[in-house]
Amino acid sequence: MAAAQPNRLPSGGRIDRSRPLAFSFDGKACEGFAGDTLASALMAGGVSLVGRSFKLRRPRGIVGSGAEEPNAIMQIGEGAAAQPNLPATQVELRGGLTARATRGWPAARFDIGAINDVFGRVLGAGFYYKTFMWPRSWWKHYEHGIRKSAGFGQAPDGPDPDRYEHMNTHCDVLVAGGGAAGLMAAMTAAKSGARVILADEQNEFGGSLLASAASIDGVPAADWVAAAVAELQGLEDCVLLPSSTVFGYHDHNFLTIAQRCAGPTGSSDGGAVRERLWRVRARQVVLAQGSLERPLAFCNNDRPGVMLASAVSVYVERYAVLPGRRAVVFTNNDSAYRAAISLAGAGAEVAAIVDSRPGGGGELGVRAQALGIPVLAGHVVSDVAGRRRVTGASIARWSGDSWGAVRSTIRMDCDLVAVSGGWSPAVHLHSQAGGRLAWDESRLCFLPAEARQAHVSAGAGNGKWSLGECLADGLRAGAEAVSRLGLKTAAIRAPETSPDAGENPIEPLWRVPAARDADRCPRQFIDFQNDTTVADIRLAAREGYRNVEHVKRYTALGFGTDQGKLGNINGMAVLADVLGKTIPEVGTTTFRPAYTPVSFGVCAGESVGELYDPVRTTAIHQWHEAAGAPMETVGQWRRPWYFPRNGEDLHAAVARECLAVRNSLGVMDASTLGKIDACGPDVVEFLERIYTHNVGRMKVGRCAYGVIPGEDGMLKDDGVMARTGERRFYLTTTTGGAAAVLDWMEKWLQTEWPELEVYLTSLTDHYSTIAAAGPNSRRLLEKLGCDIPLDKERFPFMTVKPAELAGMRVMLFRVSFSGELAFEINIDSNNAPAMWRKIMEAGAEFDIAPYGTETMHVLRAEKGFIIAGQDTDGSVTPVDLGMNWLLSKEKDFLGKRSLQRPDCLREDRKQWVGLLSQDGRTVLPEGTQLIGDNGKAAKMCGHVTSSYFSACLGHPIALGLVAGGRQRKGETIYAAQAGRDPLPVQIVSPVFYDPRGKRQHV
Amino acid sequence: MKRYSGLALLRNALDYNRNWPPAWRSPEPKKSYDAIIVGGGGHGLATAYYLAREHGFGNVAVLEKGWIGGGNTGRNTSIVRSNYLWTEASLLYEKSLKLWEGLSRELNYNVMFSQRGVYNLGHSLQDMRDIERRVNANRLNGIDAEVLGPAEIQKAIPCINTSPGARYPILGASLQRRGGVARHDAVAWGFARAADALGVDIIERCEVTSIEVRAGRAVGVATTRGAIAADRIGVVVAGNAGVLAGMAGLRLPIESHPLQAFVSEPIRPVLDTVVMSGAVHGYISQSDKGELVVGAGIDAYNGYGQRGSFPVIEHAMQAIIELFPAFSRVRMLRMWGGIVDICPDACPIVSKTPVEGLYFNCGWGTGGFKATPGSGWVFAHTLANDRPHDLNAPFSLDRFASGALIDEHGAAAVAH
Amino acid sequence: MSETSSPLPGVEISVRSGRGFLNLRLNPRRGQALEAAERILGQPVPPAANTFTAGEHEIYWLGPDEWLIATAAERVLSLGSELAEGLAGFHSAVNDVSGGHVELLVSGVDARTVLTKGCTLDLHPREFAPGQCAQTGLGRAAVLLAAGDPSIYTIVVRRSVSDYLCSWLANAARPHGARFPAR
Amino acid sequence: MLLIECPWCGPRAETEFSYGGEAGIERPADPYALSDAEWADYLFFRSNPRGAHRELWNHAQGCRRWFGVERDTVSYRIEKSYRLGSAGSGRPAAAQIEASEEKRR
Repeated sequence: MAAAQPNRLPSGGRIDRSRPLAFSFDGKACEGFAGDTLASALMAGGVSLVGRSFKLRRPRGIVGSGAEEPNAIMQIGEGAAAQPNLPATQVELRGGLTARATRGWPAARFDIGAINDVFGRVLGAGFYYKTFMWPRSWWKHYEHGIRKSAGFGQAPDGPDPDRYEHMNTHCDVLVAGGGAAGLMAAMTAAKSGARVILADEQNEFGGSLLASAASIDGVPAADWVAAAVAELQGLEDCVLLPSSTVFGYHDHNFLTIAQRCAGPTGSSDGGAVRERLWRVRARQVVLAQGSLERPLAFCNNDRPGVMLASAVSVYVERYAVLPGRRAVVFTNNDSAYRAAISLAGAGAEVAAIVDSRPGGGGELGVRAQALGIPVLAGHVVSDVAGRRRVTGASIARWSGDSWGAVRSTIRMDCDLVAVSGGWSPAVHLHSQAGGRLAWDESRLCFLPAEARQAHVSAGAGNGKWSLGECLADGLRAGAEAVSRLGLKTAAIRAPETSPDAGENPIEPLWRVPAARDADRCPRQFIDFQNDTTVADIRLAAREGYRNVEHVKRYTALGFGTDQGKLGNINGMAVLADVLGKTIPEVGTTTFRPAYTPVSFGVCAGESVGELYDPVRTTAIHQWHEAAGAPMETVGQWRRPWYFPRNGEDLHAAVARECLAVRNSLGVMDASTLGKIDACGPDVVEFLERIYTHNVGRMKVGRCAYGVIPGEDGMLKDDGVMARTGERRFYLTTTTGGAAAVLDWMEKWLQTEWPELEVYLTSLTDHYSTIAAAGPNSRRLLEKLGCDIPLDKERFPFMTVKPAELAGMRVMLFRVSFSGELAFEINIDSNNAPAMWRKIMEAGAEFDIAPYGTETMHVLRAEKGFIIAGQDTDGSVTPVDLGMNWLLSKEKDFLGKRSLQRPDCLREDRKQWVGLLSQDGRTVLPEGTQLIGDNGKAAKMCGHVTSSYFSACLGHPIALGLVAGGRQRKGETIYAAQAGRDPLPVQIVSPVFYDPRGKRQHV
Repeated sequence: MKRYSGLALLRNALDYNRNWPPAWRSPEPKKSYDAIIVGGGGHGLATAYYLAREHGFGNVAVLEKGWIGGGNTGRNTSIVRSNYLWTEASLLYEKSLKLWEGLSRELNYNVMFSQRGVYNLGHSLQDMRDIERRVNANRLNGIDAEVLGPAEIQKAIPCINTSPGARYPILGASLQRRGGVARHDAVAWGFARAADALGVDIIERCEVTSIEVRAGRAVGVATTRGAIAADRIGVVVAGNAGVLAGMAGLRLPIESHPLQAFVSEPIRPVLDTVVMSGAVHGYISQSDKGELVVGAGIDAYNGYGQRGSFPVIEHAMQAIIELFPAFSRVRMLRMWGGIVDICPDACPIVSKTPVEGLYFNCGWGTGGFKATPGSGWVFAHTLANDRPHDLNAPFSLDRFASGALIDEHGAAAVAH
Repeated sequence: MSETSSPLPGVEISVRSGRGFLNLRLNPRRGQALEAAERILGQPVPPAANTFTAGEHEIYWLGPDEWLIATAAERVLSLGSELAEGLAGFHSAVNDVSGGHVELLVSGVDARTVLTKGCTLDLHPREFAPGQCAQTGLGRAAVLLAAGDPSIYTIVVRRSVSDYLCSWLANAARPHGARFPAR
Repeated sequence: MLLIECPWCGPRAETEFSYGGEAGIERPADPYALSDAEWADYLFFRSNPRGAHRELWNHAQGCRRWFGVERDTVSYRIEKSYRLGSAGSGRPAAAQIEASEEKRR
């Protein structure tokens, strides 16, 4: 064990020593314990170099212990279940886990890119804006090289094997953060009867209490946490979410939480959920996310072995790992003294606490000195030695001047420098919610100020640093949330803690002076991951990028995966110094979600793959599938495209289906058409305003074709309508337009014409529609048995009647979208499969052919009927389509006024025409552009909207929109073809077949 | 202007980068200018640059209420293409694309315009008809365009899912090879630096509070930094056009909506081009740093909040996973919103107004970033000559009354 | 939330067959239309938003002038004509929509959890108590959701998206050991 | 995700609704009396304010009713939502519907 984990302390920590876990790092076998993070296990194993910085490729070690970690960015797992870019500090160790460093080639330890560090000065902030411009065409070559070094981890190599889900929930109080303050707030709210959700990003509740030596109510802090959690678990309506990061605070108190349910690489069986997205609507929110420690900006402050002081404490106390044998602690505030005490307690040597404050620390300083730790007050660490690991620190007297040069007078050997530059409350969610931030000059941090939504901050996130204050503040926040809910706050007392150590106040130290000035000294890092240095910020300001947003964008400060959790405040403070402004004058930036990165998968939830979008199917769909019909996607619908027999391809099948309809009998499932029942005393008046034709003239039992323009005059939808009663109509719409048309009508009815009494009811799903078309369709119906006469005198074209067909009640329409004798059978969808089967049986003697959307399109094209959305595109009026005859002159209708605008009256508008390729055999591709002549620079005058080979005509036909087309019938224009000569095309009438419409009247 | 070059970088590095001059000055506003451009985004800065450069205007100011490039210029997904459907739109965007192609050298500022190609995917037969139509129109307008089938798409983009069993299978795509992405901030900074070098005053933290109109003519503006007189005033303020128009008593046919986007953590290069899908509402590219940059659909409601609703982001994630199943485990780093000003026909207004000497350039919707240089170029022409260039003549304010809309919406062309 | 594949399923999902549906539109504030309908239906037509009454039929509030009557399939024809006749004097609409709807039952201790995965309503029993119903979204489908006895929910969904919804439910219920009858 | 109060169904998530744009755009009584510019103003021009906005929403997945909402377009805060034709909508249609209700009762 000692060999595998040389830095593991013999006792202590919250790890389970009885459960050793084997894992690998960069291919090397390693070992840790249950309860470890990958970071603590690596540290226990003596791994100090875990990655390379992004630009300069400097060797880097672990800096932090949580979400702020900028360096230890890992690739976890392999193949499709790989997970890129996890900070080792946030990976719970699992047996068999494989981890790889993500920067450095061939390895993090030996990286040939480290050459960048040598040329670093050339690669200052914004260098790429200033070069790579010659020769002009070479940027792509430069970029190719730049891209080679892009990114950290690798995307998985296949579809995600894991499951994700959403959970929509509501609560009275959401508490974000389960440390001392969060637990108290949750306890207060839950005991007062509120529905509470408590979420914490760590796998255990307690936050910093898990690494604390303090006692609460007379028991160790961790025991108090366990008792509190147990009590909360016992309360009704209190949901505890560990491993759950509240990453987004959106409008209207909607928050999003990402919960890790399985290990980092997911579950082995596909059934369990890897991550869950909680979508929470909270009436009140308590933000208790704690605070983030800041590093200090001294030379070479990025060397492996330079760590946050609080992280040092966490590794020692929580994970029983010793991050170094001989440490220098460097601070400008009291909190780092705890790290020194922890280290000393764990048997490490603390060479010195270097405290920039002339007065040094408070009571903790006394305690440290009692342990024999020397305190160098009024000193700073100005530089560290060592490349792959810190080997020593140079210490200088601090005069209070950040920008002058200092000479270091002391050099100490050490392998660890624990730093603390003070604390920044995690105000991210407060800011995301629109809350204001206010700079606190005594605490040297931004504190949450006025909230814009229903939230209150508590604990360290509210600038309360000591345990006693945190507990009390949590209680206060919980009570405040409860009282805002109008509930009575349960009587809860703040727990007793050992009295807080008296602290000396923090003093500013934003840049540590060095032996040379800030531009010439060794690098002082502000943003570790992006290699942003103090000199970079100075350079940006020098070049005029003075707004904090410009500086951030020019230097990439805060754009790393840690999103500036370590560096942003330090960067702003340095900028303020450079500009001679105060930090609040420089301002802060608005935080946006996510607080920490969240997977695409968890945001997507269940709605991926087959559940990505609902598939709508008709009642007869199973029959179509069994018949082997390929499907066409039309909006959400799946419709049979064609019904191949004996290995036919699309063209053969469609030709056969078309001929069947023209010569005998075809049947098609038209159930996807929209259907609306419209009834009421004002229904005629209402429909007169919606449709263009004279609705009132329709007699009961009659059908009419109608078009619906938008108020801009452009065609919106079309369909057949039937007058089924004096005050009742049955309206049909296109498949894609069903919902939109109903919405359109309801909107006018409800918002503009509420005085009209009309009820609209969607019948789209209730009725299935089966179109039987062809000369034998009447005989089919007769054979099926119909209780009404079907002859043309008593059931003429464009009429509707209720009937009983094959023993089933139907609404029978004598309409035709093919130009043949045809009937559309509207039937309760429950009976539709049975009716379809009977039709197929009865139709066998006529060699009935089921047909799909493609044949339907060809048949209607032969007849010159439009398909809205294919032959129209939102810029086509009914006039353009040659539907003048449909436009009533006697009434107003929606869109009519727009048709009188000058552009709509132009003679050369694109008009709908038929087109014939002059060679008699080319089927023009749909979307072909038409040009006036066959010259090279010819202007476009239209395009082909529909084009097919017509089996019954024996040649191709096409429909299209051509400028002034209706007056140009007989003219030859040209179809432009890519890479080939334009093809001559003749403009003809759009009706190719049975132009006088005799066949549908038989 | 001190020229940028590799040599300059070396020379300055030797001197610890202590002698780089400011990229642009921060002058005090003068009492009067020949022309004022309201709005220091990419479009405004480009307008000022081309006014000075192409039309010899020496006395021009750009007034920016915050910091330059802080609006949509810095909040987009930086896609550049010109393959629009209608001739009017495609020619305008093509002018812009041509300017993009020489922009880094023109400005002596590397805007990192990367012509890695733009794919517009088709998922239904109707999508494919629309793609054919658009590609054919583009070709006739001299714009590079081609139609690819699923196999070619799969070959060019190995990680895309062209399985026919997908919920919205990929049936094909149009490809504009000359399209690509650029570095968004650099465009604003590059134009600012080049305009500044030609004498343009770039005045930040200077908010226009009213437009002074005398006898039907705009004569100046009041600002938070004092009154400024001007011969002509060009307004280019995405997300604020209506407010500025109101100052001059004008109304605009524009509605402002949130448009959201997000980036992932940087991952190793995996996507070498731009992929857009109007049908599933998602578009994606990978930056030179390795971030996947994803654009979402437009939020339905009017909003100036620079943020939208989370379900729109969820939908975009679902769309991206539908297209690239392997990206499910990639993590979103941050999300943000811009404000898009949408015209009824999804085309911009670059136009004179009923007020003499007052010009508006607005309503770019989702097309603004790619249009930056072209928009500035035609707007400068319009200001300088008091009449539009042929390229922007169709984009007048009058078209809404005449009905001569250029309907990129209705035409089902992908709007982004 | 039980996520183990225990032998006892946390949720059961079934399709109720033999159901018929009528859509009723009338203005409850106009004359005696509501009373006339109630006489024919033999039970109250719920005036309060998002509630339903249960008797021979279930009558769900859909909107201020719209209700869905769920009843035995064989009752639809006669009930529909009785209503149409009885309401002839009023502005009203009665439509047989039996073919347009599918009724599902979701029950079990985890039923609420499963629905919560795809429904933004607050389904806490205090907020969505027995007797309440709501039209809302479930997954990406629009549904009518009604709370029956504790941990029994009725879902009415449009027929064309019912296959999708069943797939959605089966997927959501999978971690809870759902039993799902073959459709 | 906004929380929108349907005047009939109570507060519901934004995803249940569809947006209908600015409220109170009245269709001109006589479109033919308008110039093309006036007609265009009705068709296309909206107030698009930065701040308080009266707008229409439809409870699409719920009761299918259109209703009015007063919402701030910067803070997105909703001040109120109201039934059309009830007090506060300020639309003549409100008076009409009440009157026609009375007449027919």
